[in-house]
Amino acid sequence: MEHYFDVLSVLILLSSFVLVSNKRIHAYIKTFRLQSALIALTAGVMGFEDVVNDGNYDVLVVCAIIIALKVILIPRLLHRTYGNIEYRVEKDFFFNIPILVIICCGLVVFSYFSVSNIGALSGLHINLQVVNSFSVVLIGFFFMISRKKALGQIIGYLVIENGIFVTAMFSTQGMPFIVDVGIFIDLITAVLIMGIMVIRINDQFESIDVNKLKNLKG
Amino acid sequence: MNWFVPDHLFYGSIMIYLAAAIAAVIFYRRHQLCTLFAQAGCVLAAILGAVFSLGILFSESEALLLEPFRSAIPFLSVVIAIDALSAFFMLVLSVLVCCVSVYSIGYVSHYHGKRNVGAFHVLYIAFILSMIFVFTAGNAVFFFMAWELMAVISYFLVVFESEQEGNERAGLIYIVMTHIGAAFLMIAFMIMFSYTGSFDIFGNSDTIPAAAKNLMFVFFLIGFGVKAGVVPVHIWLPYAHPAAPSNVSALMSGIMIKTAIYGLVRFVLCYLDIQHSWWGVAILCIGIISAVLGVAYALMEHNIKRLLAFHSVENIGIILIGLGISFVAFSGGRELLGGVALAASLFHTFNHTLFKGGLFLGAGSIQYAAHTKDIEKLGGLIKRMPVTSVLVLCFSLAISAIVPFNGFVSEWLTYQSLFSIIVPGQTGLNILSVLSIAALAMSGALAAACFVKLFGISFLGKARSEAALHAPEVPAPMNAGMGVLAALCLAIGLFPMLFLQVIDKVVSDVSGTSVTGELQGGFLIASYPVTAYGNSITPVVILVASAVIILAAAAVIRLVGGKAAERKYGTWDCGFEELTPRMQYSATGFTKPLRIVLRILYRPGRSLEVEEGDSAYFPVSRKYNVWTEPVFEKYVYDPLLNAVKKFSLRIKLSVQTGSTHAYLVYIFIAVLALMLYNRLA
Amino acid sequence: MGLILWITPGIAVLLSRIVNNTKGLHAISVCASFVLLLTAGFATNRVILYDTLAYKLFGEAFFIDALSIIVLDIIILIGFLVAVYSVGYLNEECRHEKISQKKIKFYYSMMYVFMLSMIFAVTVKNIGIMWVAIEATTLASAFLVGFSNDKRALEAAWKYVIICSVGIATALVGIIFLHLASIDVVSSSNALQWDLLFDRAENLNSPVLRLSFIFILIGFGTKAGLAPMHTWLPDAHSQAPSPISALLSGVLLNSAMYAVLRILAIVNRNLGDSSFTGRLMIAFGLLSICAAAVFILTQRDYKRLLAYSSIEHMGIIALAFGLFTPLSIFAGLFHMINHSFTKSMLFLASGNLLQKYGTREISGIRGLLKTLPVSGTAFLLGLFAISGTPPFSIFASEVNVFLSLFYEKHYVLGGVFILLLAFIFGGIAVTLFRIFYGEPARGAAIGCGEINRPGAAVLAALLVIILATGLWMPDLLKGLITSAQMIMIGGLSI
Amino acid sequence: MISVAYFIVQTVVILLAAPLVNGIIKKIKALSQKRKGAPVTQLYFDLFKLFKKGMVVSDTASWIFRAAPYVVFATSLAAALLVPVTTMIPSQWHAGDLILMVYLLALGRFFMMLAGLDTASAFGGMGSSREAMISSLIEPSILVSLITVGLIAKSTDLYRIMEHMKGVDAPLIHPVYLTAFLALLIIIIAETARIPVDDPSTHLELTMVHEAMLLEYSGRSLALMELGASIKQLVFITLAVNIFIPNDQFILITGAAAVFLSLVIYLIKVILIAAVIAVAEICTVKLRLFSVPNLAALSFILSFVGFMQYFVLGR
Repeated sequence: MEHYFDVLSVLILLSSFVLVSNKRIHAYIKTFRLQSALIALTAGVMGFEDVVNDGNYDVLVVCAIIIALKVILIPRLLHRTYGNIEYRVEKDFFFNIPILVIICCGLVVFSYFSVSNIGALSGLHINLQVVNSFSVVLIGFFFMISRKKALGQIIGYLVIENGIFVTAMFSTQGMPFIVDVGIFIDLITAVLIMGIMVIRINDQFESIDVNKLKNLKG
Repeated sequence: MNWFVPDHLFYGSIMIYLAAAIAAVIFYRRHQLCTLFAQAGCVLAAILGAVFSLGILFSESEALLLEPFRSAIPFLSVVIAIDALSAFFMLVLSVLVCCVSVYSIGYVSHYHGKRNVGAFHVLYIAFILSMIFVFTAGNAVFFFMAWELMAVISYFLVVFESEQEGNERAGLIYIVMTHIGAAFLMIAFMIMFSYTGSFDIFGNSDTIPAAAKNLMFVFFLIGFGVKAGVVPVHIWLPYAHPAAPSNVSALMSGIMIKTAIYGLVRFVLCYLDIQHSWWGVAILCIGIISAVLGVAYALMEHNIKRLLAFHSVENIGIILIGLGISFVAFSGGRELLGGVALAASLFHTFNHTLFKGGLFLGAGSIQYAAHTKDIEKLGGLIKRMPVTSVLVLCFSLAISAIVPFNGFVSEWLTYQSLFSIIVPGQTGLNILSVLSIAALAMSGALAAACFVKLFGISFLGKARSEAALHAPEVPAPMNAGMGVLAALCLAIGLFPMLFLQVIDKVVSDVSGTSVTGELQGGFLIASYPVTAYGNSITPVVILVASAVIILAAAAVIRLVGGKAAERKYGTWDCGFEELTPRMQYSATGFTKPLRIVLRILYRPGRSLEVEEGDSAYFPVSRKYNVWTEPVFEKYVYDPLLNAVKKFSLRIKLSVQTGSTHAYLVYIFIAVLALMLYNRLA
Repeated sequence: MGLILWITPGIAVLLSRIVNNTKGLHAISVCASFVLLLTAGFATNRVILYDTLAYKLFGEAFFIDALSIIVLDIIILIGFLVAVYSVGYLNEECRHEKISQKKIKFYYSMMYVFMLSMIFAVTVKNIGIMWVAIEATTLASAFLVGFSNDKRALEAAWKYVIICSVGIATALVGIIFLHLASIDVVSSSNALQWDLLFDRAENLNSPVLRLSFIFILIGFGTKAGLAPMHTWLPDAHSQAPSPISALLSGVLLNSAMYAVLRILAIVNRNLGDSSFTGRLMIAFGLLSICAAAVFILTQRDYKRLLAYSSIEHMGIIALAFGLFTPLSIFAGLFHMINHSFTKSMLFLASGNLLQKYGTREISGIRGLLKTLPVSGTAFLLGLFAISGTPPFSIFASEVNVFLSLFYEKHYVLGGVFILLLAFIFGGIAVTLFRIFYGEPARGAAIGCGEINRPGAAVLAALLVIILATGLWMPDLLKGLITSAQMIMIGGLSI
Repeated sequence: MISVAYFIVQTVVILLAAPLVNGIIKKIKALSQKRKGAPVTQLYFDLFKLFKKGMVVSDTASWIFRAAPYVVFATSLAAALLVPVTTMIPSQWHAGDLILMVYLLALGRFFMMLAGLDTASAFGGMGSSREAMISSLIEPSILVSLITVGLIAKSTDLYRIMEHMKGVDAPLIHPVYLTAFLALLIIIIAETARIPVDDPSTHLELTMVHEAMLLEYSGRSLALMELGASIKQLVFITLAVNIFIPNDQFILITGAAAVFLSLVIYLIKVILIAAVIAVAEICTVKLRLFSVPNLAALSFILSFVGFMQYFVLGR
């Protein structure tokens, strides 16, 4: 059962690498959907295992919520927001792609370096999974910094949330149920609010390039 | 003296002050009544305060400890402790407040109907109360609170007439500098707390190690130096004092600066008790520089109150010279000389309060009558304001330390202490002492020149402006207030021994050695000579001798020359037509020789704008302007402030750039840095 | 009885959605906050008597002890004052046709969602749920920051949401590691319960705990406005409507700092001494004060200046708690209370200023004491108070912070700290003191006299509170703060 | 009893000797210019004439203008009383010491400067302003030189200094006393408006300082002013003479005759110094006003070097 999780954690890490190397906003959303599906799968496997061992359905319910929210609802919402923003192809990021990927690798090495010596995680497999999922968080963070578009920043935020959820799943077999539910509620409201704001920004600033938002200086 | 119950008197005077403040609030609408009640209350309370402090001084009782209010906030309790030193400064304060309040009854009338008189009186009384608590605070935190309160209230008084340009900026410089000075005091108090675990000013400081004591001394010196207005940090003084209303600037210049002297004596001499002689030498050097530079800059000023403010810097310099000598003597174990020097500096503190307070009140009377502070527009006031001119003459003589007045006696004592500290062998100190003798002499002469300019240009000769020509004599209470001060100056000048008894009580309480033995003079025979180390002066005898000479000369002349035939005629005008006021010497002209002699100090600049007429030889108008550079501001403070502002602007725009990416990068770096730290630590 | 704290804001939100006329909306808001005030009073004396207040419902989620009651009381008291102030403020905005009646409805509903989330954050035992509540405060106040709907407000709102959400996400990582550290000590059913964690703090896994503290400090530090993560604070607080920025500055920062305190107590108890956490907190605190000192000197917008002074005071609180001695915690809590009152008074006064002069630029304002007598004096005295001049309460708490620093023999740190505070006073004086004097620039356009009557009353009340707590501290308050300090670390402060 | 005698002898000697000094100086200058010159007692005749003449007072003048002459005369004479003329009779008054004497003269100068300004004429103002400059530059060197001598004698009382100086044989050999003496000479020239600093005889407005302040005076007040100025000159000369060349070593007998003998020796020494001053006036021309500070600096350096000799180098 453990090597299932190793494979899944590596796949999730790879999906975040794919995300970083995307150019278009459509591609972001698709990769995000893929990553969420993988996470749902892990949750499903873990939930199934819990049901078999001690019969509580919490994790399965959480897996269902993930599927509903992150795989179906949020990507459609992002598509709709992106839909009514007029389409202008712009270079969306600061550096070119090879440099971005190299930096992400650097981040993975760094997270391994700083997290690996923690005693509790010394069990090899948990350690590996936690390092992978933690580096997804760092990559999500870096993705947010490197993207110029507002939507890119929303996707970055969502990837950070994904990374955090996966770290929780791998290290502690999931947070208490109420907390998970609360996190998801927060997540969906956050995305809703950011969506509305992106639309408003588009009306006021005629573009969703975050560099235009610079007149509050000093 | 069993009727003398100290704490009733103390609480009594505080209560009367508060009553006066409440009266000012009640009669908020009717300005006449409000002024009368408030100031009368202050006079009464001041008299009570004076009686109280004299009682404490002469009752040989241990320090009076009162604790009216203990607050639950840790270490924040109101402790009032009055020993001889606090009583002396309370006496000085009460005398000045009494005279200034009598003066204010007349002076504040020019605010009636125009400004918020009620608020003025409340602030005035709060200012006095905060100073009383500074002198009587027993616990360092309460001292600091009273200190800051005094600064804030005097800031409000300085900006009271904020519509005059320059007052606002003056208030700003004042409050910022005093606040930063107070920060140094706070650090010193905290070091005191960290070693002794208590804030009690009367506690012993043996547990504090030597290095901490040196550090505390430096912080005390900076903190109290800023408030005293010693040279490097004096720039707020010539702005703040002229901006305040005259009766308030009399209080500020008269007594607020002395809180710094009280602080130095209390914390450095009594609490830390002098460890090294370099403490005294440092104060001596600051005193010399302040004395000379203070009077040098005063010479070039033509605004009366700025001139007087610079003179406060000079007199603080003289007080610090006395204090420096006493610290050096105490650290060298020469108790007697230390006592005499301390007596000299305290005596000069009291004298300066009297004549500087009087001079500022005089400046207030001139402004009240001639509505201007600029000497160049005055002239011939002696004919319109005879009484004020006599009083201002007395104060001018007193401040230039000239014989019959009190300024001379305290400067004479400072000379004697300087004289007796010079012993063959200590080369460095000898040179410093001779330089301070030279500095004292020069500042005395320059002060005399400066006050000849002030009195001569504004009171004598012809009136240079319409306002000066029709200046009415000021109302009676104003002259009464100044009169009392002038009388005190003369009395102390002629009978110094009377007052030295009081100071001796303070010195013996502070330094443990009685100085009267050395200063010789019975209590009753007030006219007994003041002798220090065998040299003695008896001002009374000199005055009597010169009076006898004058009478004899007049009699002989009367005998030889017959009746004095006097003919009134115009001043010698070389045959031209009538002399106009513009032909007189102006204040700028009067100080021109000294400006050229000391030009490296003033770096004078001049400009001549000529408005061309139809031909080059007949210009329509010439405008000649001469100015001296405020050296300290131009080369020290302004560059510093601009550098700080440029730095802050650059940092602000580089950190708060407005781009969300930059902000996210900061957080990202913070996360990575801390993870690295955790991994390595 | 305590649950009323949760129910009343909810009802207020619902009612404000239904009622349509402005008078009704104002009435609802004031009554709701008054009810909250009463329940807070009840809760406080329950805590003083039995030092915790918990209920069995919702799996004992509801929990108040001495530490949380202090922050709760601040939230509710200032919430009440802001509600009273908003009445006058919104009427004035309506008179200027800046906002329509619908906007007032939106304003009140959002405000009470914001209040609900803050109360929720403070009255909950489970740290996970506390995180959810704090994230909810960000989302609730996002639209309040963007309320005036112009370009600058929208930009401020966007930055506020993005940076705070990212910050809070890092805090979530911290909480996950905290959960990981306590995985074998606390059963998974009641994981992340604060009191259980605190009791069994010794045998938690300390390397994981240190890692979790780092993330929590950065996460909640962003929300509390500590130095490198403070960048959203000046924009959000200056663009938000003044009553909201009073709430944001006075109260929200405290609840974020409250979360840090909770976990700081656990970590320090686990690690034995406070050197690890102390060094970090003091570093962040000092960095915030330096940043504020540098930025204040050349500010051109007075609300941004007040926001920077909030960063400075949060730095002081972080420094006080970083020291983690009984005296320093007492000082930190006392400073938190004083700062909330003084800062909210300043922001409310700046609200009146903004409405009267219509501009945020300092250069555009002259003769404030003449045009707005009450809020002018409140603003001036507030500025003196915020920079720590004696008669006011901030001075009392700052003295205690100095004491704790010097008592631990940190001379250089204490000296630099005192000089920085004096430098900040200089900065405030140089930039802001010119607005009080002289004649108003556009003479006739700005009439004299207070526009917002209830606002002026609120300002006067706050001024009295600040002055009173400066000299005299009621024993009730002292008892409360000492018991809160005893929770975090044993031993008497004095 | 002694003190009353001292008071009378001192006043009489001072009043008689003071005008004499001016006469002598003028006589020597005239002889050097190969002309007969006015008789030595010319100043006595002038004073006597002026006392009888009426006064012309400007209408802008106030009471200060009338009081100044008496104050100047009284302060000069009072200062003269403090200075030991006949070293034989010690004064028991403890009335004052050298610092009091210097500040008494300062009082006189203060009133003279005010009188200059009182008549609203440009000359008076110019005189006062220049007097202010010269006096404030010269004051430090007066005090430093006198206090250095006082320090060696361990007292600032002029009589005690006199007692001490008697013990020192040929003081002008020692560097300390020599420098102090030279500094005092320069002070005499500067304080009493002699040629290099200020020309007493001319009324040319560019040059006069002391005369400018007296310009408006006439009749008895002018007489008093002149007398006061000459007494001040005698005070400084007596200081220079009696401190640095005490005349008591030669007198062996005591009693009234001794006093008379010491007075005669004192007059001889005064004439000697007057001659020195006259020679100085003959040889030098009036300095430009703004090179007077160099002279004052020279005098201060001399007194400072003198102090350094004794107190720092320990000679």
